[in-house]
Amino acid sequence: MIKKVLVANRGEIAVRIIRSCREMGIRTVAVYSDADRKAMHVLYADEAHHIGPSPSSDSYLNIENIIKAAKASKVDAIHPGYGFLSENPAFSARCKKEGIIFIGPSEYAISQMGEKITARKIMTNAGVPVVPGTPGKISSEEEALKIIEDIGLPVMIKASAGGGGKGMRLVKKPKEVKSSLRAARSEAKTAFGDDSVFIEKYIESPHHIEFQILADQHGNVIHLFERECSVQRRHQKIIEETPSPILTGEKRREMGDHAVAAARAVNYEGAGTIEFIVDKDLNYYFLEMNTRLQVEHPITERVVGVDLVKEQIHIANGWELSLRQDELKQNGHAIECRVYAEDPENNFMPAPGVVTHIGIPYGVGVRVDGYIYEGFEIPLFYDPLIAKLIVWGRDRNDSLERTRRALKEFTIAGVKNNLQFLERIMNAEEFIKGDYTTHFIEQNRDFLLKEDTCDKTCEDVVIITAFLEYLEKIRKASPKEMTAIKNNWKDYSRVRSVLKL
Amino acid sequence: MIKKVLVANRGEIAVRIIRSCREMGIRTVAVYSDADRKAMHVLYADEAHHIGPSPSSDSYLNIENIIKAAKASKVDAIHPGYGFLSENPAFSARCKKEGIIFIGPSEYAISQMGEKITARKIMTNAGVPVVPGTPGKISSEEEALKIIEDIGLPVMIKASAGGGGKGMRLVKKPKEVKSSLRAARSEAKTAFGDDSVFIEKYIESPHHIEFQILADQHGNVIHLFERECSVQRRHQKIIEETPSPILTGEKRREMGDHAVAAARAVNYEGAGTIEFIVDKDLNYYFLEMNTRLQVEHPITERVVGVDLVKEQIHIANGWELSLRQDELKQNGHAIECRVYAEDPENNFMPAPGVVTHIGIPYGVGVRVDGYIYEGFEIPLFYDPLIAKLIVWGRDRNDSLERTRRALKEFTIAGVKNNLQFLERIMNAEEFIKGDYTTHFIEQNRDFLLKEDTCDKTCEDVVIITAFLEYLEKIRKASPKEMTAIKNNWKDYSRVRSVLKL
Amino acid sequence: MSYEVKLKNRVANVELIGQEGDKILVAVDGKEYTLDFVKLSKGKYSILYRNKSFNLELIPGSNAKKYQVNTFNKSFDVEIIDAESKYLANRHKSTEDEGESVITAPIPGRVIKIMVEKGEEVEAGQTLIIISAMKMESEFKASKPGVVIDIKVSEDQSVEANQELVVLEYASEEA
Amino acid sequence: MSYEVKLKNRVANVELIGQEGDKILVAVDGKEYTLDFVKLSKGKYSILYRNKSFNLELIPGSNAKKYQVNTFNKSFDVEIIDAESKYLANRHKSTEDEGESVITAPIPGRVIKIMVEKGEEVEAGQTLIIISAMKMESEFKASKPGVVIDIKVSEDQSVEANQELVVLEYASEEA
Repeated sequence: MIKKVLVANRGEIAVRIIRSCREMGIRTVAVYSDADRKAMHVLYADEAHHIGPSPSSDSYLNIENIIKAAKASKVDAIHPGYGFLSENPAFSARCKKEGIIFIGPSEYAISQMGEKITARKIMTNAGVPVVPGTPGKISSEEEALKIIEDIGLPVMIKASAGGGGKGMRLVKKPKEVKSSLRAARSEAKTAFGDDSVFIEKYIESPHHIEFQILADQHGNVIHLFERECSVQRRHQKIIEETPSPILTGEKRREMGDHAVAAARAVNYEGAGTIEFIVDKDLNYYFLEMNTRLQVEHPITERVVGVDLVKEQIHIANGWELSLRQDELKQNGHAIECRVYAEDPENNFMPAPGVVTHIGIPYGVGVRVDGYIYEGFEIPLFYDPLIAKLIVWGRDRNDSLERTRRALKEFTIAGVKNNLQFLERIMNAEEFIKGDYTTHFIEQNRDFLLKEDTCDKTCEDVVIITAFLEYLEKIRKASPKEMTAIKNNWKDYSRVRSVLKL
Repeated sequence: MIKKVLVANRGEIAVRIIRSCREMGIRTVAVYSDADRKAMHVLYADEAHHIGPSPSSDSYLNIENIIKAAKASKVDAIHPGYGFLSENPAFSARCKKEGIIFIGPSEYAISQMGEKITARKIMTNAGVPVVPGTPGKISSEEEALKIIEDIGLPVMIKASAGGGGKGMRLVKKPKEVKSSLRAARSEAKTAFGDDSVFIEKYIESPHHIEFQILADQHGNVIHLFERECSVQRRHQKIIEETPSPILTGEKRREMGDHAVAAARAVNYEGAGTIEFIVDKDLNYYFLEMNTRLQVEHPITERVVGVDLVKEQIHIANGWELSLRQDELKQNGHAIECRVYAEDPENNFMPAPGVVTHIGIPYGVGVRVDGYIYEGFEIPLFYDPLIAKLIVWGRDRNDSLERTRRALKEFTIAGVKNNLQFLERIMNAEEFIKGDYTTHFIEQNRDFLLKEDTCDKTCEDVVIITAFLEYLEKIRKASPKEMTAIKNNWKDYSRVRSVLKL
Repeated sequence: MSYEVKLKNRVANVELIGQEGDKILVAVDGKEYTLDFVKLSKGKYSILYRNKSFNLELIPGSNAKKYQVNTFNKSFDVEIIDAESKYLANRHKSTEDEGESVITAPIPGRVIKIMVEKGEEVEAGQTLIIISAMKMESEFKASKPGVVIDIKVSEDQSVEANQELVVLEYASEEA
Repeated sequence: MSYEVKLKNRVANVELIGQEGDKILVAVDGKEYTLDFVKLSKGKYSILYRNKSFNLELIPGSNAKKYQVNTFNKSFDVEIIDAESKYLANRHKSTEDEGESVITAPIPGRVIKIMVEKGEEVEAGQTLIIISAMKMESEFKASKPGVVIDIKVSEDQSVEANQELVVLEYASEEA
């Protein structure tokens, strides 16, 4: 049985994994780069091992150093979280070789599903519908240009080894083809060390709906229903909800069965996600499988009533699934909002910096998974996700109302963030109706970025507060109490000149 | 329809009520005493009205001032929370007279249930079992002594107008009779202005189990299952859980039916709680009805999947209940821990003061309802409850594990508190087994108050940290940087003498 | 005691008329406000005005006269204006160069690719340079047609926040 | 640089041997520790010792040499001892009066009832006085048999924290 786990990750997911381990009485080991010595996962774990310089290629992606830390700390198992090494088949294989349990699928399942073209073939054989388009991994620019010409625009260029929106470009106009192709390949090279890409027909007005699955080592595979993930910016999700507002019961069953079939096709083990692209007529196509925990897994946890990390660990222990498909039910509705340190008004530019104040929302139906604290400096080397707000309600309207309340209660000062942008999404007509596509952000940009008005009174109160704070500062520095001024004559003369005004 | 609500309360419950109002788009008005100008409910509400000096008799119990604030702010309704005026029939009547909706039951229901002897008679007539003992309100010491002699020890003396453990005394030995009677009457006089008491046979090894009910204005009454509230200190609950670990399905149905019958017997409207005392053979007796929201209502919210404050407001709006008894189900298990500013090692003495740091637990299954913030001074005039930790798990063991984790994560500095005591309860064998009675704290006192060991290394690290912080302070104050010392020669000489050591 | 306070494009005259404990009488552009003004902790205030509850947070800005003020859902840059500020503001204005535009790095990062050369004519929307930061690549584009007059960094170089990357000269003065 | 540091009944000798950045070599009663010692924010520290992660919080005490140190689940009062502290500690000891006991109010509150009179003999466990605070009444009882030698408050009076209430003289010196 697993008694000690190394978490090969950082940020909110590392903290979240440690929480479930702690509940199970499992000791935890954090790993950290130079930039992360003060990060929450280091503070929260029982032990912490340094694994290298700040760039992730030298630390969180450095298999040797992580294995070294695992051996030094004598762990039974490694949990990879999401991102970093979580979908690296070599890492899964290496753990096995070293006699350490990898909490996730086998090298075989990861590599089969990680290579988009192979995955496509396996899905076709398993009877799971795939996106219309030309298969084949493309390594030369000429070949790519020819294929795009064959399929016809619009197309989506995707990094063959990719994920998480990196190395992905949508091409609509002929003149964008070359630059998009180059940008996608350059990004893929940087992120994955492989610049080959993959080209697919682009589906207009698509929904992005994924199914959570769990598979044990004894051939039991279940799905835990869907997550609607169509609200995206820069091809990255920012809001997810479950149940999907567009699925019917029948369609849900059908897609769930296909998700289970997809997992079975690679002898999957652990928690995984089958992503589907769904058009406006509810035709759906296999998009990819994420062979790890998803960022948005908590909405499933809330609505289905499970702890997915605990399930992962039980599976890695070799236990049979204790959940049965026919006993699972979606109770109520849950929404996740991803809080990023970024500037929505400046094309969602990441915004690292020091967090000076955080106000976290609490109360009925509200869960926050985060990792920042007051005084913490968000490093510039990693993903700008700083917290996830997960809200439950009796129905979709209830959880929408509650999410609005929670976002209003949520405050972060010191770094630019997207809290206000998220609040605007909750008030957007199209989102409220529930029939939005992956173009939602783009199509509602004006509404979503509109500045909130602050009425005259509110503005005056802001002005008065700054004024009174300034007066207090000057009073403290007034001549009568000059002993407090630390001998700073420059300050003094300025105060004097101010007082004379 | 209710569009604006005045919350006639303070602390965590006022904040909690405002949250649900905000979700429903209802504007909120806080009221505050002198001591509470900086309290969270004042900051969190849309408006705030001052209602008097710090003692609650002059503010939160002052009907005139509250009604004045309600009229000035033009609210449609008043939510009384729990405690204070929530069970004052005159307040309910006064609201009605003023044309303000009282979010709670009628004067009639409150007064019938508030007067223990009347309530006893009504329950007997409605076929609900009551505690064996002699009914009748007692105003003279002689009468009380005679009755105690008749019933035989042990007996419980209770304030006739009481609640919340105030004016309550258990008498086991003949020599304690007089002093207990006097103390109970004195406390009752102070708390309720009425020193008449009520005497009942004391049930050995009792469980305290209550049922949540909801009743609308159209005659629909449902129950939302039970809460096990047997962990008490000084006759006040500190831990509650649902489902009760001792109830059977059959007993649960039977008690639920009796709870509904009890509410019907007084034409009840709103949310209420029927408290039962249950002996070791699962015989149960009506104890009292709390005609208001309970402190521990969130565990029911979590397991049944409702927002009880929203339900209260719907009922006050005249809507029919949207929940049906046969559709309700207990999903998983929830535990509430009440976090008090008190000193468990000193007989749970309240401990007001300034909160210098709070670390709140987050993550899957964890809800915290509180009202303190860093820098807030907990006033000495009111209840020492500062936060409630509500934890959900798939089953009892899961929620126990999670509660332990959450309590470890929960830190409050600056004021004495019972967090460590709560953690010890979660590790007590009797609590883990689930068959504990209201004597639990008393019988496990030694275990619960045992000091946690800090091993040699941990102790050394504590010593080193204090030492290094002190060195840093001295270095900052070293002669080279004397300009920073603000001309404080006393400090300087001390530093010098220290440096010479 | 009165000052000018700048919020966005507005410059308001603020005067403290009276104060008694937490009760403050103040005028903004002649409009009088009686406030209940309480400091909660460093930089945090609770204000009651006609019973409305406002919570504000002040974060010190780049100098003693600048603040970032946060309300429930908004953030404002506020500046106290005195003689010194006015002088500096005037001086700064005269040094602005209208026909030139310097693209700077908004946050620290690394130059991935420079898409243009010195002297090259660029169209509106054309990508000039790609910077990677926090695992995200950002393309910096020309907002109007113009000419690249300087490139101040090279590929693979690390850049600091606000470091100059590319200097453009716009072809015409159209907004 | 070395000091004596007091924690509970233990007085440890602590010596700083070396420091390089966050790495600190220190000895406690001769046992050497190499620590990774990092300040997170005011009074908050993260310490790694042999890869074990410790989080500590220091709250300044009643004087510059006293701290309350909080670990994950415990709170300690720690004192740095120098010549001055030692002198004061010795002086304080000699003024203690062993046969007398003063009941003091642990927190501010109000005297509800005084159950005894001056000169009265009391038994162990007998209630002397009832104080109300935070809506809770507390009975203060005699811990051993004795005689009430003084009552320093009256009924209905408000009392401050640590204010003296009742003075007892114990009958015998039995513990």
